[in-house]
Amino acid sequence: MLKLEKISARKGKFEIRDVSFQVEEGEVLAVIGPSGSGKTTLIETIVGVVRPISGRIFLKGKDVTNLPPEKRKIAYVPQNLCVYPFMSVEENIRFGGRNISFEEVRRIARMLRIEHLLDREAKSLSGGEQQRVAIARALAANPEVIALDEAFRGLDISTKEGVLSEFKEVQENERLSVILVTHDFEEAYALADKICVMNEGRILQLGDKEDVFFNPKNEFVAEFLGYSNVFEGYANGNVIETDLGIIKTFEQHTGKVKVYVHPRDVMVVREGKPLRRGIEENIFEGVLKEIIEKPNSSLILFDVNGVTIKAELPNYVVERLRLKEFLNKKPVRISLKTGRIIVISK
Amino acid sequence: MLKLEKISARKGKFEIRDVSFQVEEGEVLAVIGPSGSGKTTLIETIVGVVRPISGRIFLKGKDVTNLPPEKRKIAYVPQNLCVYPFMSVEENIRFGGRNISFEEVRRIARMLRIEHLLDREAKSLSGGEQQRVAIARALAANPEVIALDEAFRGLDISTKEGVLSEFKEVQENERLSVILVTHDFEEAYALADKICVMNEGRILQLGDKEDVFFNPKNEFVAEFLGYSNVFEGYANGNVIETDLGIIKTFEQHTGKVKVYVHPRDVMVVREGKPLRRGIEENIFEGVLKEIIEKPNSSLILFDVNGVTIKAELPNYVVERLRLKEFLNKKPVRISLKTGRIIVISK
Amino acid sequence: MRSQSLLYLSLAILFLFYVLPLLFALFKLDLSKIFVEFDEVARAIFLSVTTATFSTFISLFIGVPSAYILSRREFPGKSFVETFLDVPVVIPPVALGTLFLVLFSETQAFSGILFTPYAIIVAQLAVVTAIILRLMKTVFDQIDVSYDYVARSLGYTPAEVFLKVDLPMAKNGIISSAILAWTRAAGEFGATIVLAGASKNVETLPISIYLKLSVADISGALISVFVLVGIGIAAVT
Amino acid sequence: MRSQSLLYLSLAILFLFYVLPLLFALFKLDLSKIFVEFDEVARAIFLSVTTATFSTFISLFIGVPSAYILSRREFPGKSFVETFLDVPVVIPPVALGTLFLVLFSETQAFSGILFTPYAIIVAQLAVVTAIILRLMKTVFDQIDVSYDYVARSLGYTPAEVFLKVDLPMAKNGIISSAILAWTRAAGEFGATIVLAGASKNVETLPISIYLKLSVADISGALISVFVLVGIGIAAVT
Repeated sequence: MLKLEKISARKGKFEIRDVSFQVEEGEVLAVIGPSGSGKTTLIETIVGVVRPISGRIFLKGKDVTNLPPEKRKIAYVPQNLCVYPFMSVEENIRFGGRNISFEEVRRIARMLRIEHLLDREAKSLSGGEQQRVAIARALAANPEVIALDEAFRGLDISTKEGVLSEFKEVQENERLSVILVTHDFEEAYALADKICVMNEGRILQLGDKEDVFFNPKNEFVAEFLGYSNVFEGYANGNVIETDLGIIKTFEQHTGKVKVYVHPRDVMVVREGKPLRRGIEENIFEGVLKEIIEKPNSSLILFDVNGVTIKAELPNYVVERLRLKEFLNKKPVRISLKTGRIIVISK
Repeated sequence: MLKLEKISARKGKFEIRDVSFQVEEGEVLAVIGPSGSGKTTLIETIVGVVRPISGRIFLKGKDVTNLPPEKRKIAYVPQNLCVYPFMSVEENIRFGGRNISFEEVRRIARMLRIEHLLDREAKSLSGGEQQRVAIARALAANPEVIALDEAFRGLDISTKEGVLSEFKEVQENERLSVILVTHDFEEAYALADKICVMNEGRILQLGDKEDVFFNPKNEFVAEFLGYSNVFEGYANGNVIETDLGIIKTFEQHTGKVKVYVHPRDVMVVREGKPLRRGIEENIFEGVLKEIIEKPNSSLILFDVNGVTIKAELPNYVVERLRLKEFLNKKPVRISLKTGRIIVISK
Repeated sequence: MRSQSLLYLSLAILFLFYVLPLLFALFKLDLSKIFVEFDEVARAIFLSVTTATFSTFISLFIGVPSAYILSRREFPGKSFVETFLDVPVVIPPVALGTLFLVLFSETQAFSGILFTPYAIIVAQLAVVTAIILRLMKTVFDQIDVSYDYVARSLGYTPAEVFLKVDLPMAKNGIISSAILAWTRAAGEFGATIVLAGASKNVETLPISIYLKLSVADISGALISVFVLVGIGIAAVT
Repeated sequence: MRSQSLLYLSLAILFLFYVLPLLFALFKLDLSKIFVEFDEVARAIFLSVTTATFSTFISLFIGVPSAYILSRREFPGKSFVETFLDVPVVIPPVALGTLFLVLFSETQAFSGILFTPYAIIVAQLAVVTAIILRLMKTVFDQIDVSYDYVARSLGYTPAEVFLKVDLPMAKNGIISSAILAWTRAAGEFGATIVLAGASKNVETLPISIYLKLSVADISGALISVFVLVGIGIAAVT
């Protein structure tokens, strides 16, 4: 569908270098990365308003590298949405599809749940309504690809999940090909099939979303995705010596390595309960130092041999294990999920 | 410490009405609510730059309602931080504490981990660094109360948790009295002792954070805090008839009610496993319609008797129960945590 | 508190500085003169209004598309043009008028229009086009270029984007720039006196003030002054 | 593509409109005249520079605190003052000058300064103070009032906030407003000719252009024109 071949481009101080990937029909590719990583430059290059310095862009096998944006059929939804304030909602949608019938306008509006807004002036809309109108306008153009730049930014947490699941439904029903740029990796995970992690203009990892999230390939990706327990160590076969102690892994490694463990992969071992298979390794004894509460889960900080380990546990586990009673008292046994330990050679 | 008595105020189109609460020494009160609920007007009234129309403000028992801001000793950290760009970081901190010693500047900078930035020009700082400088400047004034307006907005998810836990540590060590305004209820939960939910200028609920989060008292608070399963019904004793079926509760109710269940309080019952005590009630059979994945937990949508129920389950539970294999196939039994069901009379 | 009153004192001085002469002149205004000199005043108003309207429309016609190009497109020499964008705005009208005078007086094709009402329009154009360009550049700069990008991505050509997106978005900016330009054109004096001279047949409102004052007819001048003050008040409200 | 070239055409017209007279006048500039009239030109430059510097400083002194008050404080009649803030900016200098002329000529205390170099400063002040006020109001409006609130909450009085927070924050705005005001003051013609007249002892650069042109000494006028163009270019770069 959409294919980038070694695209390099620059806009102001932002640049991208040698970016290659492919988005298949009906597929969502999310590009994530911190601000300043060149995500917007990438999407503007795909839309065609930034000319690449080198590389090629193909759409359905056709080279569109030198085509102007109006001939590409890639509909753009920018960060600030750019719903035209001097038009009504209906006129905005019609602006996307020039010769569109009224039935088609209604169908698209119904799909995005803005049918009741069709007569409203666009400038009177709320942020969430504008997001829907911007997407409806893009859909009305019946494009090959929709390019979204942080289009779901700034929503309340409680409305965000609704908007995301609705968009996912529309995307799946209409088999839209989507490229989505965001700094919010939860949003990326909810919407995407494939994920591409960028930093400083380069792709650091590209793959199926589960692969990227649960098997980060380098230090930056691991840290960006929240693998906040990091231990330096020396590996020999499936044994790694670290400050924390000996960590065992399923795969073999040698030499200096960094070990990453996500807080969700740190568990507390219940006293007196037989160990489940797979967690009899990598058990450490530590002191519970702090509990940072969140509504659904808590972040628990342990001190193991002078090293801090963070665990994220659902609140009902924290309650059931009565962890608050252990604060700074008798040691607790924690275990790392061996299959989820990430080892990166230095 | 800080006490508001029936404060009404107005700034532009935002207003607050009859707001009363108290912040004790060393305590954090978080005011949460959607945008436009008057949160900033409230904090500007407390700081003293907006004059209340009626009501009194007391600080340590002294009526400060008519005192100008510079005589109140309430240090303000506004939403855009307002670190002075023409000063260095050290000068910014010194601006807060006029006759502060260099040792004290260093101590505060060390506490907020910005000691290495003291000589930097403030305008060259990143957003997160500016947040620390703004808080350091407020601390340097040695105020009675610190007033924070969305001061942690816009941080990456991965850095936010670190900043919040560091601030909580400083707050506890220095026994700061803090009033914090935010639209992010996870941030409020992580930092606050007491929580106040506002909408359209009025307090809807005020109490200890666990009480507010797990026992919302009215429809707005429940919906704002993510209780997204809502069933209308008719209660008789501890039995409520709803579209979903019969829901049983521990308390007694009568007449028309709304039943709220948070997705985190919906569980999937494992086949062939004996039921744990307390969940033998409120079991329903339904079809699994959709799984919205997030990195740590997933949102699962079930169809029960034509009604949609959302459950939030940690990913390892989704994996262990092999829920993906149930999609649109044979029915699954789900249960509601009886003790966590919220019933609000209409 | 002391230094705060100093702040307010400055405002009071400022207020007196502008309001005192205005009020004093209002007292001196001899309304009976209007009837005596009605024809003359009406002619000056008519000449000012028509020339200002012409020059405003011409300058919009040239200035708006130019400002759009400067705001949106890259071309060789753009940074040079941008640096010197403000120069015509800050060159005093007398000097600007003299530059045109030299060109016109030495060119056969143009010399005929000097000291005629057409010269008034040239004088106003010289002053006003630079202002329109400057204001409209700011207006277009403030319209996020993403609005253009979206329209391009939806299949619209650059010219369609200018007509269907940027002109409607800039509508309020164009109107307020036009009002300001018109007011400046109607009050133009320095370039006009150089290019059109100070005589009866080119007597716009500002020129008529000068002519009346040169024969010490202060109350006659005040009538034109208050017409211009009225135009100014109408323009800002 | 057709209509895009139309856009560029407008830019080309504009460029020619301003550059052609300038280049033509450059050819006509007779540099040998500078030596003959050196004294005269130097005197005009000196008079323009000193009066413009005086009036700029005075107008900053009054305008900056006034703009701050208008931007930050509420007081009775504020909305009235704000509505009429732009009026002195859009009233043509000739008309503004005439208002002062009426006041001065009929007031014993002031009438002495008419047609003296002091009258030049008054004329420039009348034009420039309004500009400074307008520009500085915008500068202060763009400084988020939260910067003030923070300083107040940290124990600073309103006057301290003005001096320690807003003045430093507005520094760049003050400098560029002052440069613009100085350029306008140096090029002021309409109000000057009304209040100070057009004679040798009040011959600023713009007045000297007018005087030279009235005796048809075009190449003499061009020297002053290019001094003013030079000042303009220096001011914007």
